[in-house]
Amino acid sequence: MAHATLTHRMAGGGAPGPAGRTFDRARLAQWLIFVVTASLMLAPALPILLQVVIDRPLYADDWQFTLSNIADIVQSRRIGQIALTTAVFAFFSVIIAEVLGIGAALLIGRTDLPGRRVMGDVLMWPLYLSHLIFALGWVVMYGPSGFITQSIAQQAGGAPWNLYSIAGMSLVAGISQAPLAYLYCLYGAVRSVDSTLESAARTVGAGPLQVLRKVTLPLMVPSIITSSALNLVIAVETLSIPLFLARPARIDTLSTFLYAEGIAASNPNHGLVAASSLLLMVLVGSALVVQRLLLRQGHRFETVKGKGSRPMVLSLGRMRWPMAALFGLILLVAVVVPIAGIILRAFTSFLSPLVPVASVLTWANFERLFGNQANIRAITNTVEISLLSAGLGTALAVAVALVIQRSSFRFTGTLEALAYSPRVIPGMITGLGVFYAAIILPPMGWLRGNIGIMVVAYVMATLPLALGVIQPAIVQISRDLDKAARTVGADWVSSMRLIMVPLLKPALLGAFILLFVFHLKSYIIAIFLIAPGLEVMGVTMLSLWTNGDVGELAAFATLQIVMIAALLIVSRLLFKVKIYD
Amino acid sequence: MTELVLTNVSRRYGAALAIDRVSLSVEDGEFLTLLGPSGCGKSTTLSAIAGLDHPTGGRITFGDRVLFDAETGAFLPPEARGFGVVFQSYALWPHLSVEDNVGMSLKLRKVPAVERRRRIAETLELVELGQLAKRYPGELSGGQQQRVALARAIVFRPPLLLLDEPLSNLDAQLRQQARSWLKDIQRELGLTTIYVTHDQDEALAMSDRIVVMRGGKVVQLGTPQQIYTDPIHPFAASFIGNANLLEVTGPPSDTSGPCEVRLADGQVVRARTPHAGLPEGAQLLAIRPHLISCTAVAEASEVKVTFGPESYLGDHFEQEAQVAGMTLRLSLEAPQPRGAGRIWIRAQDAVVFAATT
Amino acid sequence: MTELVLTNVSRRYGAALAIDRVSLSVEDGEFLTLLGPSGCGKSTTLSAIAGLDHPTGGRITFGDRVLFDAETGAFLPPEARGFGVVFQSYALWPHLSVEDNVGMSLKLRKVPAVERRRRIAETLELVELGQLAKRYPGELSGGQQQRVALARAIVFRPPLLLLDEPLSNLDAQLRQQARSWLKDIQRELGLTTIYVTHDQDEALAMSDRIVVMRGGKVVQLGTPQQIYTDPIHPFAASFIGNANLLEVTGPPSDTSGPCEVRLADGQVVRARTPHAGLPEGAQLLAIRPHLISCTAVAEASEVKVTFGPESYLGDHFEQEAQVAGMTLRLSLEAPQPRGAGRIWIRAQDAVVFAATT
Amino acid sequence: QTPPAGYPADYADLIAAARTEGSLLIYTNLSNDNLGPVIDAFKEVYPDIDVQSVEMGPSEAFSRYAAETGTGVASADLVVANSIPDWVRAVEGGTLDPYTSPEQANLPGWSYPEPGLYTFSTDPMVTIYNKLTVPADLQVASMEAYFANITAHPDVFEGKVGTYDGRYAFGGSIGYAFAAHHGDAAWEWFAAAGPMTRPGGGAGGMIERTLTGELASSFFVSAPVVLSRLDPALEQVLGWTFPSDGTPVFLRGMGIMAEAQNKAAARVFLDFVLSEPGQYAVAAGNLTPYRPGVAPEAPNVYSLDEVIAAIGDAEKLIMIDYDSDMVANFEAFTTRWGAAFNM
Ligand SMILES: Nc1ncnc2c1ncn2[C@@H]1O[C@H](COP(=O)(O)OP(=O)(O)OP(=O)(O)O)[C@@H](O)[C@H]1O
Ligand SMILES: Nc1ncnc2c1ncn2[C@@H]1O[C@H](COP(=O)(O)OP(=O)(O)OP(=O)(O)O)[C@@H](O)[C@H]1O
Ligand SMILES: [Fe+3]
Ligand SMILES: [Mg+2]
Ligand SMILES: [Mg+2]
Repeated sequence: MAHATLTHRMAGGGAPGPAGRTFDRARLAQWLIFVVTASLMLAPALPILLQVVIDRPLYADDWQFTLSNIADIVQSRRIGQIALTTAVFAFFSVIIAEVLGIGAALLIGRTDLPGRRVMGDVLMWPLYLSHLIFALGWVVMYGPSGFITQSIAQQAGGAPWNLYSIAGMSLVAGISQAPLAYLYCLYGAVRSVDSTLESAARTVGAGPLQVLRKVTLPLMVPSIITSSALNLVIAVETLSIPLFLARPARIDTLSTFLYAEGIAASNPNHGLVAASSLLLMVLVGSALVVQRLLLRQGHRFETVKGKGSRPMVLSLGRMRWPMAALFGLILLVAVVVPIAGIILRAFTSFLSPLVPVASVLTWANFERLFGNQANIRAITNTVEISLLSAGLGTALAVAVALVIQRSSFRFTGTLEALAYSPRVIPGMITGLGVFYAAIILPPMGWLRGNIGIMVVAYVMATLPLALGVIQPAIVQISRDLDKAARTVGADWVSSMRLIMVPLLKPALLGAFILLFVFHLKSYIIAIFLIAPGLEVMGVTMLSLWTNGDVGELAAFATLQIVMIAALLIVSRLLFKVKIYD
Repeated sequence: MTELVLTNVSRRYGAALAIDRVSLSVEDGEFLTLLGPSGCGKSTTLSAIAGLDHPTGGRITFGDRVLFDAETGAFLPPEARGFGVVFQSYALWPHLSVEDNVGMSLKLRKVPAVERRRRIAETLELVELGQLAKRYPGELSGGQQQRVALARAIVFRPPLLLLDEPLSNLDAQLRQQARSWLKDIQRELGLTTIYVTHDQDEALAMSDRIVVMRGGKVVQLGTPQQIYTDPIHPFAASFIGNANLLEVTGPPSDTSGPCEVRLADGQVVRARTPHAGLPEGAQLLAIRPHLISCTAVAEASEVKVTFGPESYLGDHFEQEAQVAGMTLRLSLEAPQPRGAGRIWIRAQDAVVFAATT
Repeated sequence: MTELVLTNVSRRYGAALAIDRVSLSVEDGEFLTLLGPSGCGKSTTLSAIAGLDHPTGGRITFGDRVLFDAETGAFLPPEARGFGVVFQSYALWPHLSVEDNVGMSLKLRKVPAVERRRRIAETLELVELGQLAKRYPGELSGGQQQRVALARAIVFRPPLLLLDEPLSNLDAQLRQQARSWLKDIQRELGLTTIYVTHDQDEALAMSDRIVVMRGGKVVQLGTPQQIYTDPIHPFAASFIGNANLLEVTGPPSDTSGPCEVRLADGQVVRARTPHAGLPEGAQLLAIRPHLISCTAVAEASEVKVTFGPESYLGDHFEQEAQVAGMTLRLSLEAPQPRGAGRIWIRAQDAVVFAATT
Repeated sequence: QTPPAGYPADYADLIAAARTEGSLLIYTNLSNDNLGPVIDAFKEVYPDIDVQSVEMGPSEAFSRYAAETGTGVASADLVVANSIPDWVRAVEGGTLDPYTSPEQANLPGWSYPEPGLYTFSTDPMVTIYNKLTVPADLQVASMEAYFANITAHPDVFEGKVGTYDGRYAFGGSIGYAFAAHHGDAAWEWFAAAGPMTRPGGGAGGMIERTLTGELASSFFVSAPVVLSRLDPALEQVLGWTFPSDGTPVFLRGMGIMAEAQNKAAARVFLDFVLSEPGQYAVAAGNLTPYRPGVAPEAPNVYSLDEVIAAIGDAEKLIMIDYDSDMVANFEAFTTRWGAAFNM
């Protein structure tokens, strides 16, 4: 009977959609997102460009245009040397990171290596921790006065290695960036490549190792190129690793040079700083252009997923245990020992092979840490800033991603380019740019002196990171789902709000936690932005290092390690969110 | 009455035309099917009607409302058109229960909760899913999901229902059931429906009229019978009913009607042409496999062929035969011995088209 | 001669059995098809033969080589078996050109470059792709990709060719062409072939023998004719040839042969049973739609039915008919008027099975 | 609140103004360990004034002040830092508020060399040893003997001696003053022992490296840092001594900034630091008070008087003060120093 009534009603004629709207909400929202993103991305870049071509600090009233900054850079032997050092360091660290990352991705993602799950988790730790902490761990254990170096030196009569060198620096940076290469290769290739491609190679006569070499590895090329480009940017921008490991050996990279000239010097040469930032951006930008060029023949790597493809696990056979032992040893030496070293150092008044550790155990480092109001402030500030900017960052990222992927907005290409532009801008320069912008752009002035300025910088700098989590999640959601919402009467804004955002919840949570961790550990961006009362953990730790307060620094680092570990565990247990999964 | 009219609608992707000056009109209460091979532009046409895609040329009107007009730049967004759409993938919202999926359109139209609940229940009853209102899409079978998708598309009483291969995800058995069930509901509600499929049986069985498409163009528009028995284009003949197409030569013909064509080896076949104005020279001869006889038939042209390999298909055999260097498919009760043989073709079963189209 | 023998091969996933004690043997040069609905274990069986999956029980031998034996733990990896495999997704390596895809197996076997080039060219010629040797898979159409996949699988002259639904990604027209083309090559090279499909026409047309599978078990194994005309299981009857299955009751029968069954409304149908040992009570009657007649036939059982809606399908109509509360599909030249009517079923066309299987 | 005894009568107005301002911002390279006790002591007397200190590099304090005042952001009221060239530049550039403290009369004249520039503390430089790797007889006090030992015992000292890098402002100032005190002898010592040393890093780093055994000894290490770290565990390994033939003493400058927002509070704070309780608080922060008559009792805390007593002779103090010659000749010095130390 229901049929009959319905039929009757239907005959009543078709109702058009919900009442027509007087203005186009969707266009308005899209333009808003575009404008916010554009100003966020351009506001810091423009002042830097301006600073390059003027003769004194932006905040001076009487600057004039000049090209001498650029000329100085071009002519300076020292900067040439520094740029070369930076390039060499970046190159080798990327090589090390990629070799380790690719190896780990293949071993963990494709073989029956015993304990691969645990090892995969351990491998991720350098990514969760900042370079500052990781470099500290290496210094404490393997530096010239490191516990292990000295243990060997006391026996052998000389230090077995010199961590304070370009090689040492590349090694530490390489290891700390290996997880990124690993992730890209694992998820971009090893896990997503149709495994029938490998099966096919087996059936035409390739053994397991030949399959890896001839099929799996070539298909990883795009992931390798992409992660190499990212790692290159990170190597160029990293500060703490060269600061801790190269400065003592009087080696400068662009980042330590910027730090020394822009921060530590008594009368910073802003023109030079801006010009060398520009140099840095050019270096990084050209790497990304090369990446683009390399990936042009994209279809040669695209694989269509067939139905019923099950990841095939390669058996290592008799090599299983020796490989596991080797891989485990590398992780132990490269990751576990440095982290353990920090924690050990935090609980001792000093760490020396000359005296038993038990005799120097102390709580003093933590007492000093918590005895200082500024440190407490740094912790609360950091948590506050991280929460706020992770929240805002996630919100902006999802808005941008939805406009890019799910709207008919005219400038999606431009928007995407803008949103990803921070990838080519090293963090220190983002900070510098926001600092300059706050000085000369009136609307940003009110951000000065409160955490707003850091939130702005963090949101900007980590937008690509959040997009990296959210965009793939959007791709997974069929376009038909939001189209369907449009056909039942939702406009663009409603269809995004009612359908896409709820479906993206897990990705949003993942992005939030990822951003939170990154903001928690970040220090480079904040260097130029901290102000009285605005301390953040990373920068405080950096100045503890400069003052030589290694014990207190280790205590601080331990605290940060514990915070991040707790966060990751809670998010995994409570929200079932595994970042990078 | 309200009537949907497409006039020269085109959609260009870069250099490629996905649809090329498609014109058609749909009457009130009609069941119109867009039929054609993959990539011929069926979904593009449907999206243009629904407002999910922005065509690059032409004009679409519905009753007296202009939905799209390339000249004036008018474009009504999908939510303002208010047509019901069923997607091939169903596109059910996985985070909403069945009733919330169905009720979304009413919520957006601010229908009061009581009325809303009543109409959801009524519609779910109609698609025989009353029991499953609280379930989530992930907990339903393919057939049930398809019903939810239909319920969602009709609950707000759209003046036009658009279906894009709604049955293609179902397996063969379920598909046949769903086909007649869907047709029943359409009849019962008198819904004007545009249906997209590449399955000729589906199109023949369900439609009031069929639009045969190919390469973005409309090839033929007519009732199932018209199209099956009187294809006006060799593609329509071969796509619907699997006609063999043979290259032949023949004299020009000013009117439609009987004619004679010559195979490359000189054999002559009596046939008919549906076209007035058949040009001289290269022509195409279309013959359906099951209309070819291997026993003598009165009034039929006799053709010498060489029988090739046959395939067993249960209730009949399919056999190939070579004639004048071309391959002919035959549908036979019993296979013929391989080698030289003869077939008979009746003039009314052999249709001649111009070769160049 | 070499012969592939599977003995009680099983594959367990946790608690579920993907295949359950599958036994079969393949003769030299034979074309054997695994046929069954989605998820019945066809691909699992094929993977077990190829060595791409490790079964959990049973034994597989090829000639005098043991490929797999659960008891001794023997397992030969796929590269040591050397069978050619064509995957449903084709699994062409996107980073290699067509000739490199095809030549990979020869390279791995260290065939000298000259010889290799010759054999690649020869094989590409065979699959009619000589022109496209330098292209990359991403630059080929689906049909061309499928040919490359075949070329890659046969270029190293494998003793056994395994194909997992190689045609299912092609559209209808291309599929028919590919079917006969594939069969030609198989015949020409005399390749022993195991073919997986869920398309009954494909299976009937191409196979020497068919293995009908369901739920991981072999339901029937025989030539196409045997399976079509003499199904020994109602599933085989309904899956191949679309038989109507009606619930009936009947007396027990010790031998195969003629029998009589009763519909729920009391009407009696004369039929036959292929099974010795039919139990009394609930039974299933299988009748193919096109074997039901609407005109009186000598020696046939007459059944009263109610004719329902018909669909036009070009060369025939499909009509539903209600009988004893069940729906019967009929395939007719012309539709019957709706309402009460009669049909005739010949005893040899009505097959009775035990109901519970 | 009543002004301390001996202050001018209108000082009560200054205190009142300071309390109205209610806050004070200090930029300093002192860590909280050092400055904290002073702030705490100040707050006991002036609980209404909220003192914030921000720790940064010594030069950064000045550059940040310049950038911030340049852009109109609130910046430091008071700077406490040990960077001679920056103070000289600040005096020349008029960055300092030329305040005259009522405490001046109680202080040695060298401690307020320029208008507005005062001294927070006077920190001696000491020599430290790793007692486990350096035999007792080589742990000498005199720098002359020290440098001789380095060349005589390469097995103990080669590549294992630390000090500040003389090419940077802080280490250079010490080296300059030391060389000025000892004359050419100093340059001979530098030339002989320099190539065997590993200069670089801060006091904390040198202590750390000496403790681990990377270094056997370091010279001219800031005493407050060494003394503040000493605990029984450390003392098993770490030995220290004032150089007996000349102990460099670094003046840690303090000044009120010209554009201070809380000038009154800054003045009250500055006066407090210079007062007797203020100087005891300096000692409590492990720095070295210099106001005559201040004699802290805590172990490992020295006043300047006590340092003099320890080395026995005021003449043996090498005061590193605001020597304009040094600023002028700094380039030449660092070049010579770099050559001597082979850097
Ligand atoms: N976004 C796009 N960019 C470029 N070409 C497109 C795009 N979408 C569709 N096309 C092309 O337009 C043509 C028509 O596509 P459409 O989806 O309408 O085909 P269809 O008839 O629905 O096919 P199917 O049966 O496979 O769904 C195809 O050739 C297709 O490749
Ligand atoms: N990795 C696996 N884990 C659990 N179950 C599996 C796995 N692989 C297959 N199965 C199950 O085993 C059964 C047989 O799968 P199989 O892929 O062999 O089916 P198929 O006959 O090839 O189906 P299709 O026609 O869809 O390809 C299915 O029920 C499937 O769900
Ligand atoms: Fe860093
Ligand atoms: Mg489509
Ligand atoms: Mg399968």
